[in-house]
Amino acid sequence: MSSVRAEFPIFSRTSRGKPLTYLDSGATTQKPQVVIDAELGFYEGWNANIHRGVYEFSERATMAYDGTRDTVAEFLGGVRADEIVFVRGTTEAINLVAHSYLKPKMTPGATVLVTEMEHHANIIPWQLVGATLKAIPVTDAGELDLQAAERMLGEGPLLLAVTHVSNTLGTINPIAELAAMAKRHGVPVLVDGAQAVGHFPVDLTTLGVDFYCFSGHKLFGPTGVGVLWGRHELLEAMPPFQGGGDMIDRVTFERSTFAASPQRFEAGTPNIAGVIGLDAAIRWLSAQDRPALERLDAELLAAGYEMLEQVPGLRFIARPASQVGVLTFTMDGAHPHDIASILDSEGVCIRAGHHCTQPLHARFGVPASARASFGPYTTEQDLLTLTRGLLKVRELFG
Amino acid sequence: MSSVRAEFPIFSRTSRGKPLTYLDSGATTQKPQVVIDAELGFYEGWNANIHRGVYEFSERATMAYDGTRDTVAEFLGGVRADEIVFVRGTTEAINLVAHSYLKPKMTPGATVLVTEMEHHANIIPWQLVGATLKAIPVTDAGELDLQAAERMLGEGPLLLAVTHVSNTLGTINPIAELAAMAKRHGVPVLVDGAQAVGHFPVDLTTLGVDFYCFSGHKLFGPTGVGVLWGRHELLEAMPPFQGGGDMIDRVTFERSTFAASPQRFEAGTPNIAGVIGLDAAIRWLSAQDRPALERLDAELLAAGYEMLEQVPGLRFIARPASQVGVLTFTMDGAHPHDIASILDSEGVCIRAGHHCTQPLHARFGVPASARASFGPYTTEQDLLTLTRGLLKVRELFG
Amino acid sequence: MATMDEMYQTLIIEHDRSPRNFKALEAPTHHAEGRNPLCGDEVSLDLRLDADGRIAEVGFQGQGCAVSKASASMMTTAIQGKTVDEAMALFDSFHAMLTGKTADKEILGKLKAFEGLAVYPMRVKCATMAWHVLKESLGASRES
Amino acid sequence: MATMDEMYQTLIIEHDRSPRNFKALEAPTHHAEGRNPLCGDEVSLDLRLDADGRIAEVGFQGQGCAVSKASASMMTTAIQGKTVDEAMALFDSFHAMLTGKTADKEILGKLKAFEGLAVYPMRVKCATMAWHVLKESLGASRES
Ligand SMILES: Cc1ncc(COP(=O)(O)O)c(C=O)c1O
Ligand SMILES: Cc1ncc(COP(=O)(O)O)c(C=O)c1O
Repeated sequence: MSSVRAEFPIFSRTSRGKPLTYLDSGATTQKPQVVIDAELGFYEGWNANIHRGVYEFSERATMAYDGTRDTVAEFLGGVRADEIVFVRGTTEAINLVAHSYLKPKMTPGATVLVTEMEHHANIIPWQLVGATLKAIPVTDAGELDLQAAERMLGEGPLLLAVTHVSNTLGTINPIAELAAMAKRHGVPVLVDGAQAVGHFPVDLTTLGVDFYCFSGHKLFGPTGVGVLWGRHELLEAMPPFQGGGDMIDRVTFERSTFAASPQRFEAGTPNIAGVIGLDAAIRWLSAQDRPALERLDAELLAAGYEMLEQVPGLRFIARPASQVGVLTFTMDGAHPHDIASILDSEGVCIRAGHHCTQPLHARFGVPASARASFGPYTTEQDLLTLTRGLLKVRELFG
Repeated sequence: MSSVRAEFPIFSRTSRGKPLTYLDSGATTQKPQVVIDAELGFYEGWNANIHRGVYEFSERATMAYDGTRDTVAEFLGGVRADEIVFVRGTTEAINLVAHSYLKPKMTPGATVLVTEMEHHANIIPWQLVGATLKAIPVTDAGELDLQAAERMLGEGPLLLAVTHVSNTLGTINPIAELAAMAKRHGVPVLVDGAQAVGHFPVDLTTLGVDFYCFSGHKLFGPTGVGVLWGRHELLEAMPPFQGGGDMIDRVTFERSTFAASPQRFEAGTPNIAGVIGLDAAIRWLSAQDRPALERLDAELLAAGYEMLEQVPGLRFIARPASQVGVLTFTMDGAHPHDIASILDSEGVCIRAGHHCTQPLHARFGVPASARASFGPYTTEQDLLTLTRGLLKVRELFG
Repeated sequence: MATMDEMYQTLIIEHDRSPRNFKALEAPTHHAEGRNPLCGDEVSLDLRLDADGRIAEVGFQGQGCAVSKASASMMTTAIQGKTVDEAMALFDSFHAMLTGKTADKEILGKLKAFEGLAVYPMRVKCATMAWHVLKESLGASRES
Repeated sequence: MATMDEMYQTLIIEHDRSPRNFKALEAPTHHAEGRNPLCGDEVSLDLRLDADGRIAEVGFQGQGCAVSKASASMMTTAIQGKTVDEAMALFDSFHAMLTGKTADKEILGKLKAFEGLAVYPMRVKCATMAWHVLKESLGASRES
């Protein structure tokens, strides 16, 4: 039994009357008590709006909100706190960069280089601002074709937008290597860290990228909050994304001027409680033995592959050499939704569908797949229950 | 003592060691226990991502999230549930309309008609998409000049964007009348309801407007969640705002197609816990005796005016005939920030500054003001404490 | 009321394996297609109405989960020989049953087997998709 | 350490009412302006350095809260006759004191009166604004 599991109150609950077997951390992670308590404590004890109040609660809320920039900056390896922009999540972060960074540079036919394994959040925003997409191919093993990457970086894209970890395959992409390549070609790099930050430490002072983003809810934090990190010079040169309170300097009906970054990108009342919860989540994670969590993830992954290989008719979409704890598969004769429903009746929570990666599914020739994804609270028992459930699916559909 | 006050746990706390006198509900409202418990219950009991999971918690989260559209639709007088778009707050709602509704219609020199009392959130978004702003003047009493409005509506603006209630003066604008005028001139109407929905019922089936928006955190709900309501025909015709998961139909690198509204406007994982909290907040408010709350607000306002008139050197910015519980003033010789700091030392929370209405402050010739704003938990004792604090300010600065 | 398991064990898998009327019609009078973008289910439906306005022949094709396929298969047998109004009444009852509303279960016959799905709202879309396509195919033609 | 009340009661209000060196200089060698967009405070600062690089004369103007005005007023008397480096050292200590860091309070003299503000971080900006403007005026000139 994982030692952190006891800190997550949800595991005392049942699902469909069975003990909870939660294998959908790729969609959203569970929350440790300290995160829940942080939000609760704010609302019950010192709830106030930020930035313009001088009274005690507003002051405390402001310090907590802006202080979370320090927490995040340190978590990301020690970047500048004023490079941290709070957003709703990864999706909004990428939309912000598409709108405020890429769009002013757009010319007809300009391209953004993505990869075949991107989440829709790292595809659609570029299309919405008019970019043509080129995609680095994914090999049968579920890895990026780095030779193709090198060649395609040479074709003059405005940006390389790549995921750190595939949400469907678990692949850990060689970001430092890609960033070095991109640098040789003078191509700036945005990294979608949604699936990375919860699994291993990320150091942006050495990674060599220009933008990085992630979601709080996949990092044991609340929904509705996320982070965009951008290099100071880039953020400073970007026009606002949304307009409203707190991002202004002077406002007149003729013309308005704007605050410096990161404030310029945070229009209106933000998700204050969410940011406070994110702070608690990052502090919680940072206090863990992270190498031990990584080892646990790798061990469970190896065990999971072994167990699931025993299920007749089950096929893994791919099996990358370096990956986080995600098992994604199809089963002959059983649609992923049916698999998920039958597992559900056993209290097993997995995800079925395209996982917001339609192009990757097209690449592997399947319309949908079933995905079991791990968190630090995942146990071998969870994988045994999953396997037993899959054998039952097999029995029904076999 | 207001009967609802006991439902708000924060009032058992102190501020600077004094009993809490919270008079900043215009900035954000306090949260009743049921709202806090709703978020807590979700995180502790059935936290999951929505829309793509078939397992119990995801199903429950999805039903709760989408079910909140019904709650909101009913709260707004019985509009269609699929006209409810969840956003971060009023600010994002207006940015969404600016981007997806107004921008495709923009031509050089095209104008948006606003008013001199708008919050920056209802000014900057229109400027960011290139609109020229015209502003309906505000009279010395703090009311809209309706004759000017009629004339300016005739000048062919693309949109009338007007606040329902002024966050600085409390003025309740005659929206139905303005909407009827706008209709005669063929001008669509967006209403910023941020300060209205917490004070009185709003019926969008009779108001005659096209877009309406508000923030959860000013409605006894969580931060990071708000609502855009738009007429179905308008929403259906609008292109997406942000791109990502959950707003798509088919995605390829060449071309993507999008879901119907409201999903089309909700890219990425939303603030699920926030929406669940908003549901609880609206149910809480709807269960109150709303006419009684309105009467209480009016009585306290009258009492507040009377008390504050006794403070030498205090001047109200304006005194509109029809307003919600907000007292906004300056004091000879004492800057609003100093007023707020001295009140703070007495446990009194008010706001000092321009309240995100720089143009309105320019109109009244003051750079800043002090604002005490009420909620349903406000008591006469709060106003007595405020008055006592202001007399102390007077003593110091007199 | 059957659990999800029992539903699978009994009719769903049987209809998934051997769907009835799984074919395109040679001379359909009505046709429509539907898709559930979240799970990728697709249904294509052909109908032939006779001179009396009765559904003389029906065929479906598509891909998707067992629930959607079984539901489409059972729908084709259930509506055969019915008038358009009777088919729509059947859909109304079926839909009501699955969304937990009071439904005329008498007329549902074998379709009652899906009743247990009402407590799995995420799967209800799968069970009703073929019916929505049916409605669209008939509705569209009625207007033309 | 003085509470906010006591700070107001003693020096803040006195300097707000009768600010020292509240004037523009005739022949400033340095000038800068600053503004706090959140509260509308504005400060404009003139300096005249003598041949030795000492601050021979200083004047400020502006509008804002009593804290910012009092701080500007006290700053002008504190830096008079100091070298640029001495003035900057004073700012460093002042800033350290207000942000709760260990500060060389010895050299602060009367400026120590603001110490209590450290527990009111929202007002610290008001107290440091004039100093930031001072730094900007000197920094800018040093580079030219
Ligand atoms: C009238 C008005 N409009 C818009 C807003 C912006 O709301 P939010 O900051 O929640 O986006 C506010 C709140 O400050 C407001 O009072
Ligand atoms: C790799 C990846 N990118 C982006 C996202 C989008 O994150 P969010 O929905 O929190 O905005 C996700 C989550 O689904 C993801 O897994």
